Amino acid sequence: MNVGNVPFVVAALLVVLGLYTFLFKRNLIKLVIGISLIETGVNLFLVALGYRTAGIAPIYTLAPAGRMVLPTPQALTLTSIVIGLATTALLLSFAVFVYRHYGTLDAGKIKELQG
Amino acid sequence: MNALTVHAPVLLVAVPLLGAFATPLVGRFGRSARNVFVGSVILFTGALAGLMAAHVFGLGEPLVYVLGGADGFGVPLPSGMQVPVRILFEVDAMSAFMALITALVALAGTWYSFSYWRERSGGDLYHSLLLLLTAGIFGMELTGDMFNFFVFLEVTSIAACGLIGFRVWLKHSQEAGFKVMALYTLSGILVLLAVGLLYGEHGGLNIAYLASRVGGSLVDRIALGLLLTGLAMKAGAVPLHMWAPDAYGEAPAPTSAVLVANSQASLYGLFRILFTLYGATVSVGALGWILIAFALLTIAVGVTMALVQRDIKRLIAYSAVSQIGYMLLGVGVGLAVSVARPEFGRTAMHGGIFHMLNDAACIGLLFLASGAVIRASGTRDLNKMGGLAHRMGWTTGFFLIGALALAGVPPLNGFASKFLIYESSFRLSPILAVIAILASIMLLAVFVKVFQAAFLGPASREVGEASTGMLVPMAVLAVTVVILGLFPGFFIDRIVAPAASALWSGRDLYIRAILGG
Amino acid sequence: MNSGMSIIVRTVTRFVYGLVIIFGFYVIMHGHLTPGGGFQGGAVVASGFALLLVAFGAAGVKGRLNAHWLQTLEEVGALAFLALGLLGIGTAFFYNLLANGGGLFGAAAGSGPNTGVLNSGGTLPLMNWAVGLKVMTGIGSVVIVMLVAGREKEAE
Amino acid sequence: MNGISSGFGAWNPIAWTLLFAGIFAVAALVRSLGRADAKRGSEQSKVFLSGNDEPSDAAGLHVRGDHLYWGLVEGLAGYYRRVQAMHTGVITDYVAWFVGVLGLVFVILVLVR
Repeated sequence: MNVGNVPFVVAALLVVLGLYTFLFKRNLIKLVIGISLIETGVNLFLVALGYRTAGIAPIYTLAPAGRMVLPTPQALTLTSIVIGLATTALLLSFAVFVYRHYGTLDAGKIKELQG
Repeated sequence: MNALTVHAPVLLVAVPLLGAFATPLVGRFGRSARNVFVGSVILFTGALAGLMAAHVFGLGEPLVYVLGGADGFGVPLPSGMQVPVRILFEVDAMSAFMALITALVALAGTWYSFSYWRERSGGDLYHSLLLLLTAGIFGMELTGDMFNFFVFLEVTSIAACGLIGFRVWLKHSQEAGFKVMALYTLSGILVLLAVGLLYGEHGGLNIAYLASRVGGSLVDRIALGLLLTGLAMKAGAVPLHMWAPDAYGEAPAPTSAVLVANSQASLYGLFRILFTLYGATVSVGALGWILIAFALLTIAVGVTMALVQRDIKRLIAYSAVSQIGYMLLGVGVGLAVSVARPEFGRTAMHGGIFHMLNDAACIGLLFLASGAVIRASGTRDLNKMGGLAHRMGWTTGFFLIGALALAGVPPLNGFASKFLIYESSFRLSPILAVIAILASIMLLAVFVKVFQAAFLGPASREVGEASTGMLVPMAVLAVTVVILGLFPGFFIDRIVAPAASALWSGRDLYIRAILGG
Repeated sequence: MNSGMSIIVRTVTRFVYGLVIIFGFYVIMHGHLTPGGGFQGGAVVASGFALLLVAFGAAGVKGRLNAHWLQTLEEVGALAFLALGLLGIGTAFFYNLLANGGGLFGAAAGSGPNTGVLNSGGTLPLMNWAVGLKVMTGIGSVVIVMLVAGREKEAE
Repeated sequence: MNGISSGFGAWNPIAWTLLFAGIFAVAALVRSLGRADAKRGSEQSKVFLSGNDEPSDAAGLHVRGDHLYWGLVEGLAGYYRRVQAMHTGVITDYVAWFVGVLGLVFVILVLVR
């Protein structure tokens, strides 16, 4: 296997791991961790997408000679990290309030809204 | 063409955003100052949407707005090719049509909120989030860039869940907030993954540029699958709809109306991707039938689940879900036959797209009326209501108009769009029309149940009519419903047909507006 | 239990938090030249706030960090960002009006690898400051609200 | 102008409304031809409940939401059992549906060119 593909494999692993967590864990905090894992996997995928072998960081300030990696995926990743921060914060605060109201974090017991 | 029209696409996002951030500051000067400020921001936004729509419908080709650009969209490469790297807003007739819907619903919802939000504190942040949600929805509809679409998608997700869970003292709103946010986030991440795949395959993020490069390779199709499922989830198609009753049911009533516009924006994104981004590069027959399958499930499950609900807002939420099915059915039939292009495909598109406008007006009206009902009776349980019609004549009338229109009773607007959907889907396969008509009849039964349980019966307790501030937005939507119903031909010719053409046959125009040639 | 952490942590925090905040400002300031920018710098500054909160507890920083004022500043930052975008509306939203104009941040930056000119970039450094202000106050107030709100409930 | 045509059928709400207004007028005419000697305020204007007196407990007369369509829901009990079981309220189940649909869509898109 080409060593350049390792980041993509790791990204796929992270996504699968996150989905597994999301599907089979019942604790709300663990679900949030699962979402974060998927997010990290996608971010890693984006960064790896822009990498060029032996490329340098795409900054012109005092740049050495050489090929630069693509800046766009890095910008996308940063944006996605910022969004991820907001969604994670919101999810965790919901988890806090759910815990206060229901006295549990078990997703299997937080099902008053059904049918 | 004045300066306001030229800058309308970006101002439609920037003005509500500005309003959203300034609202807490203005709120320091008191409640009425805030209401005046928010009201004028949303009125100005609505006027901008109208201006832009009038311009775009007259233009006949997409309007392109380049953020920060004085000199075209792109960076010319040594090879002479222009790569569109700038951030673009591309507004064709479909986007303008959606912007009109959003403006209508946001206007009604925001004005209704002024009277509805009676809690002493929190009103500033509530209106701030409502404006943020509006800005995000406009962004989704106007952007010409896949990544920006994702960003605006997440903006709407965060704002929407902030609103759903805003009343932290209510137990169920927190449960709904967590569930909806988790599912929204998941669908958002998968959309981002698809955007990443498309970027890796084609090296661009611009929709027009991607559309010119997409060739139906395996990566393209995997990205399509992710986008299709992710956006179908945010639109609330069965079996990915489970968040929808929680969200619409637990959010404050005016927010539920705006949330429907949010779902429709996701639906718009789905249609944009299917028709403009992919077009005929993938098997449109298979995609069309996927949409039709979603549509039939959504119509059937939505309406049958609505029948057994006890909570008035959950009931309306399930009927909102079932209406998403009609839009999917109309556009799905159009997509399935879009290569052969028989005439009924275009009719189906007209029906599906016209139904978006009708549904936004009717469901918006129903949610606003349900807010008044809940205020008056102090409960959301249909079993504990009754006799509201004695004292709430106006609310009863508006609810009746909304319910009859949504159930497709002539001569109101729901019938006009459903008529087009029935007739055209019958041409593709009679079974589709049969299911759609049966579900429509059942929907009427659902609203008979609500009407009987909540409004009829002896007046059991002293209730008052809803305040004028709540009745006026309802009246605006009710008048819209009646006018759309009485003059469907006018609206189909003027706004629905251009919007449908933009999807049905406007792919080349959309690409050419950016890439030239 | 609002008194914060041990004396070692508190003493080290007194030395370090200023440096953390200054580093954050540096990252914001050089956002148009080096990696970083408004969000990253703002997050660094906010981590300085978080450090203070963790070391001294909510009661220890009362009066120094006020969530109310932080939220006001956050909105000011967001409005400043949008105002900078509207500045270029004569041409297009986000049009860089100040770049290469010779005035504030108006120096021309060389093409290709160069040493970087701090006084270049037009509206970009200003936008970095606006975003930086928003992020540092935004994350700061989130941290404060989460900490203080949690403690209040425990005390009940 | 205000009518729409699907190329198969046509619909004109104004004509429909006029038609209904006409039917309503005819109904009103027929009604006005009815008996003029009905007495208001007498027994004749009372509610007829199979000859029984009108109960004084008016609130008890109201048919509540759940009682409507009881028969229909009972008849579809098998369907409702399955569909309501689908809406468990557990978030992980919802995600499972999502992943399942995603897989199905992938299969269709990869198999059908």
